Amino acid sequence: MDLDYTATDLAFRDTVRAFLEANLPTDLQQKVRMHRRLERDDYVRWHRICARQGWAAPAWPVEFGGPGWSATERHIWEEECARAGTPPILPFGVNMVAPVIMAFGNAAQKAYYLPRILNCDDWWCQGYSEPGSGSDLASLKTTAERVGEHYIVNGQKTWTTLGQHADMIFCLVRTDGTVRKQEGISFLLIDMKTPGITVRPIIMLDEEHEVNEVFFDNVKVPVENLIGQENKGWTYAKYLLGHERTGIAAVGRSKRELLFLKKIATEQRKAGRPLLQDPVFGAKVASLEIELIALETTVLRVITKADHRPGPEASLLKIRGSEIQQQLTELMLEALGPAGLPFDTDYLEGKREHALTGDDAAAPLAGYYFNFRKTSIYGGSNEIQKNIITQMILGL
Amino acid sequence: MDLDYTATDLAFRDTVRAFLEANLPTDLQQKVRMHRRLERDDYVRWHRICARQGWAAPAWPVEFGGPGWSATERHIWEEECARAGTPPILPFGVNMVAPVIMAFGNAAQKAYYLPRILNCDDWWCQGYSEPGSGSDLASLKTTAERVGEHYIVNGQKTWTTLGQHADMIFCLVRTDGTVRKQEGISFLLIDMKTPGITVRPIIMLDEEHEVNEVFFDNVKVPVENLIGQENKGWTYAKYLLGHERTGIAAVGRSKRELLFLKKIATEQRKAGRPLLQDPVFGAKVASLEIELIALETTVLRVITKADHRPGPEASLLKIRGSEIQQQLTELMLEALGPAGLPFDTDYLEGKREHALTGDDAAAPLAGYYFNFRKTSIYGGSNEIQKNIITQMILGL
Amino acid sequence: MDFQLREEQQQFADALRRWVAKDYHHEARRQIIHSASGVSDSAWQTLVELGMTALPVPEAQGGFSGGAVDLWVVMQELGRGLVVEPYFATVWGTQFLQLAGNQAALLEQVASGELKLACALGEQQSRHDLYDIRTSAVRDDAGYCLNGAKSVVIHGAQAGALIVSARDAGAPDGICLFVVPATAAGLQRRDYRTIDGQRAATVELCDVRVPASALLAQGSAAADLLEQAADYGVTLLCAEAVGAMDALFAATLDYLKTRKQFGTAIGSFQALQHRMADMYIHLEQARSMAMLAAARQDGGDAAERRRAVSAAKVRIGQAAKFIGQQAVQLHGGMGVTDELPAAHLFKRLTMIDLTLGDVDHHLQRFAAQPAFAEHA
Amino acid sequence: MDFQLREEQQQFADALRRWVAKDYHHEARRQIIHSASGVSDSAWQTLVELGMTALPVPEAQGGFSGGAVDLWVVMQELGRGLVVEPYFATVWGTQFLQLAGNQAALLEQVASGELKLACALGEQQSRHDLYDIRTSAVRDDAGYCLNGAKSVVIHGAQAGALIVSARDAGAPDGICLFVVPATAAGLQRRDYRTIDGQRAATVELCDVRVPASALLAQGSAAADLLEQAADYGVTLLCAEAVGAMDALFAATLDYLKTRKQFGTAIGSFQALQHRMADMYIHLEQARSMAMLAAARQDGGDAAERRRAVSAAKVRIGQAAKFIGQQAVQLHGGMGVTDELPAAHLFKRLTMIDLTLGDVDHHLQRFAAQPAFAEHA
Repeated sequence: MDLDYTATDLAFRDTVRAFLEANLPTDLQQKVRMHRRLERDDYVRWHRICARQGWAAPAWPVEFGGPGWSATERHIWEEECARAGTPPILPFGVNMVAPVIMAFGNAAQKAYYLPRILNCDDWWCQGYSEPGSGSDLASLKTTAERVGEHYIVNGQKTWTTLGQHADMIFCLVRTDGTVRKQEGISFLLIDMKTPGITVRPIIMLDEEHEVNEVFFDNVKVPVENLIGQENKGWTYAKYLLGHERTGIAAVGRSKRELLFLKKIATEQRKAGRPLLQDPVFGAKVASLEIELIALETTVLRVITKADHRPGPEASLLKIRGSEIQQQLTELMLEALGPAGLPFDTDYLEGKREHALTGDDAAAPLAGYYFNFRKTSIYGGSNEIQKNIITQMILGL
Repeated sequence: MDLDYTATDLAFRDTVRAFLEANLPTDLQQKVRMHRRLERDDYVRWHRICARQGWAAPAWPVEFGGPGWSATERHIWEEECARAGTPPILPFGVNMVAPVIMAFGNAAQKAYYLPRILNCDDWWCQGYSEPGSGSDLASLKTTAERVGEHYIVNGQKTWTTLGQHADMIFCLVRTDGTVRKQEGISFLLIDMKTPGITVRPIIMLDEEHEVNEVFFDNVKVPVENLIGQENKGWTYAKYLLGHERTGIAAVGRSKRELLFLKKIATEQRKAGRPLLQDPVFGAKVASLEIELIALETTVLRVITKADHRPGPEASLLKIRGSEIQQQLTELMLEALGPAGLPFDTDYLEGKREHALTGDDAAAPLAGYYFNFRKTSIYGGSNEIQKNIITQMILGL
Repeated sequence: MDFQLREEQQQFADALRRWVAKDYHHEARRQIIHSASGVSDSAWQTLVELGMTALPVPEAQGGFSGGAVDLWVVMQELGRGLVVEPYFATVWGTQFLQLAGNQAALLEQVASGELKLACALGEQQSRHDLYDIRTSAVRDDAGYCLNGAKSVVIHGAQAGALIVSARDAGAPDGICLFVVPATAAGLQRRDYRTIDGQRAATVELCDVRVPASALLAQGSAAADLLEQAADYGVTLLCAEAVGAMDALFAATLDYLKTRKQFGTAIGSFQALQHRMADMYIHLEQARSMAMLAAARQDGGDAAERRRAVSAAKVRIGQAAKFIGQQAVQLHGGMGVTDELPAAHLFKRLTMIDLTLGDVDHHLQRFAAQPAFAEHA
Repeated sequence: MDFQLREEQQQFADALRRWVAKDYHHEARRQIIHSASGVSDSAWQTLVELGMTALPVPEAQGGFSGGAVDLWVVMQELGRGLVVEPYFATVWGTQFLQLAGNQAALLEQVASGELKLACALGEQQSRHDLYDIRTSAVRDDAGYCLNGAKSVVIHGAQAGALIVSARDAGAPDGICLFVVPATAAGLQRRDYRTIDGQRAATVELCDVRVPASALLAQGSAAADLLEQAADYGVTLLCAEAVGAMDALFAATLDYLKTRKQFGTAIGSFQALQHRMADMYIHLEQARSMAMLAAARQDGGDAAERRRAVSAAKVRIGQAAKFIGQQAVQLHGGMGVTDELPAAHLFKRLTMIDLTLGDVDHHLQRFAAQPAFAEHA
């Protein structure tokens, strides 16, 4: 048992740090660190900076343009990006549709889509969930009927993250309604500019426009946009779920946010001293920090296993990772006290340089708390994750 | 809304207090307050003191020897007994078998048993649970076969509290194995001296002999010991469950134990001052005290309802009441720190006047903590109580 | 002992509930909170007509002399309906005026609905400590001169007069309380939305001159008044929170019964059922504690009042967090959108915890009361 | 980075596990804890033969120079098997001797199994504060004279020599650490059972005279030594706790799969399944933290060690409480009897939290480290 990074790992970390220091634009970094809202261009700019370096898709095989990093190196990269405060590289292209295309797409699909994903030429979004299918994804109802060289798609997707910016959507659609629900599903790529597609915003409880409903009204999709075989889409979707998901723990970001929480709690005062030194508040922060250290160690245990295959441990990481993120936002808001009430959307959206109350750090935090309630719901709710642990690990 | 006791209530409380002050033997009070183990005689002594006053069965109708108190007066009585630190009046006779005899027994049974219960001439115990039937009580297997003027009882009961002292046991037995499980059960009174009965101790995790297994091997029980009709026993058992159970919240005892916890936490020191003044420990005690105040208020809401009928709210009182009791023991042990480790059974059983370590107050507390894990298990586990809330209150 | 409402209390409650259902439903409320003023004059007029502004005012000033329990009933309904009008701020301010005495003229205006009040107590640095005051009051021949800034003054910009706390520059240990007209020269307000759909303001006082008659109390009397009025304010918030929790609980229960997943109502899953049972227990315990706090307002025992009020704020804060977070979780994706009342109830409940002392603040205050140290 | 055990570490573990299964099962253990001595000479002999007493001792003194991770492996198995022999006390005492230096003779006796040690640090008033010492040491020509009383000395009566902390009467701020033979005149021990089946003793020192060579350290060196050795002891306890939690988790899972109620295995009830999933998460998080603490023992960075050790004790204490309480609850009535290993594992886990600093103590220590105050 040796729980230190090797010298090679440390050298790699230095390289990454140097890259980030030289290349992460200060305005983006400030937006991320200060919890302001990111725009389309912010994401694209950072993605392309990474792409120029060959680092936009750390998990991709070298043949498709990946950097050929080990699991530990990928972990270090994620950690360092989070530590610096980079915008995220959105997963929909790089980590979600791309692995499916690599594994099940044909040569033409690989040649066309993968380089475009790598360079963020297309903005992808995900068309899985539907209004009636939350945790029960396979019950989806959007249909694709084959008519000549096209599928005619009808139905509705929902919770489509940042779909308002998207060029492409990958969808699970029902191509056979006569068989068991998992067996009639296909995996389809759809150009968002196709006639018949309507995107309608869903406003979140912090009034951010982050997700959408996407309606399909007789949308014509060329058959060459089918991935793999018709009616095998559920297999492809499940393949993705078995993919590397240790990043879901979001340890790096939580470490940065912990330091931010401490900053807030150092500035706020209670009984004449920094709130962080209040025994009760301090104990809560300390307990959370310890949980985070434990989670980081658990992540490292998972990724350094010699025979590492992503497995149901990801459910543990998802549950605790999301809870830690939520508790961080909760303690930030608690630290603020009444200063958490003002809601300054103009500042958050960049229409005003400073918050109306003069407290830029405080302004986004209530919204951040409310918004982050989603983390225990999306990506398979924490209840679903417990079902997975129950079945796959405990054998109950 | 008026949340104060009336003048009449207060006068009643004074009467009760005066009675307790004059009649509660100091040695019993000390045993109770100091968490030492009670013996058979301790229970009987106190029961008879109350019986002499006519107060041994507060909930009984006047015709059977009850004092004719209102729900509020009964509550005050329980409160004051708990506050003073009386031994409990065991429920098995007074509150469990007696109401069933009153409601479903024949004249002879009432005339014979009820006065004996009131005066504690018989020590009763309960024969419901069996090794295979925990929360699923109706699945019981002990049989009673009618042969002439007797039932021949065979089988095993378990978790029989203080059965080692008992003169009588009331049992649910299976008299018809061919029908739905709830429909073949009868309610039988059995003399513990009948040949064929064996009582075997179950030692609890604090090494106290508190419960027993009771084995029945061809035990002959006269048919006049059947309560009500054959095969209607489940109805009688359920009748009891619908009976007054607000006492289950144990608010009075918990209030006394809270004061004891504060005593311990005042004596123990941390960083040079009483542990109770430590902000973190103090916050835990304060939070628990608040929960207890809220529970007390909830109990009063339930018992003062004009149309008060005991209902599924009892499940709330059971859950929070048991949790509060457990948390009190948990904080007592936490307050002690390492002083919680020594285990001095001789002192607990009264074989030694003082604890080996010199700390009489500390000696029983680890055992008390361990023992009280039972409160969320017995009397319908807290999980079963949540099922009841789910079904009866929430309609899910 | 009696936990039932009197008949006329039940009548207020019913009238308010009918009004909310008809005129203050989710869509109507959305329009109000996104309007320029953030409040509704017609809603206020209705509250006046229903007698709600007269309720807390003594009969001598044209009111109904309603006690804390009466106001508790009203606030519970406003909480249930998520009403964002400046009612809490006004009633709370009324309590300051009543406790101070000699404020008949203003009280009459409150009763008639002409005057709204707000309490400008907190400052940038004070967090939950209402005694952490830097605003200064300097006495001169004409009265007092006030300087300082008050932050997150609930409905500060909607009020016609403000209760202002200040530190007496001549006696730095001494607190003064003033009632200051919103139109006073040198008083500036910056109005903004709060995330729960209410309004608050930053109030700046720059050489604001008030006559000696504006002084409500000073020294230890002011400190006592401030504490007692704050306790009253907490009680109102607790009642509002119970109403909001009631509504959120009911909405979630309804969702569990109707939302289907895996071919069955999600309310049939035991893990969710038990969560809902836990929410029920929180709700009932919070309700008990809120009732007790209200009942302890009108009696004379300050020690009992302090304990009950802080206990209530703690217990309600705990319940509101659990019920709020779990209600959102059980609603799934819909719970995190702006579309359902559930999310708005959750937001309001969260902000109530941050107002007038959070769980930790009141836990500490509870533990600091002399009764807490009593032991066997 | 590598979390795997080395092959020989796995071999220790396997050997211990086989021994426990064969000779230290539930019934055998019951007899030992209810015996007059409360320990088993033959069990100790087996530990000696397996090399366990030699493991922590440097090679120069006939040992195997085992590091914290090696001992972690051993303690985990002893925790799984609920072994009540004075092994922890001896290994912990060994660490004091090693850190002090110049204790070759005693270390040799430890390695060979002849000498058992115990650490007499806590006192009646000290609770978790190891620096709260009233036992006094007075220097004289022959050495030192010790007076005082030590309480809850784990396996104090089974030890041949005791590590004793005292306050230097000549320099009241200064701590001294001594190694004192159990046979020293004036040293009296009162042996008793602890509720988790171990033994502990009250140790009274009445004019106990020791030579100057018995002094292990004094002043700030003694304070540092005490802290470092205590951290080592905590790490051992954490390993033991992880072993015990592993066993308790497995027993509970097994019970859920076999116990039937309402015609089905109780493990099919979702509320219980999710509880078990929560226990699994606690267990894995605790395991991670315990590993990290062990790994931070042998390195040189004291600040990192302090943080990791206190974090581990906190996380393990939290996990042990949750897993222990829930395991008992899920076992139903059987869980509260003396008959199943589950109850004994729960008791041991509870007592580990009370030993060498509980959750709150270590949470506070963690928060007092300079790194905690660093922020963005």
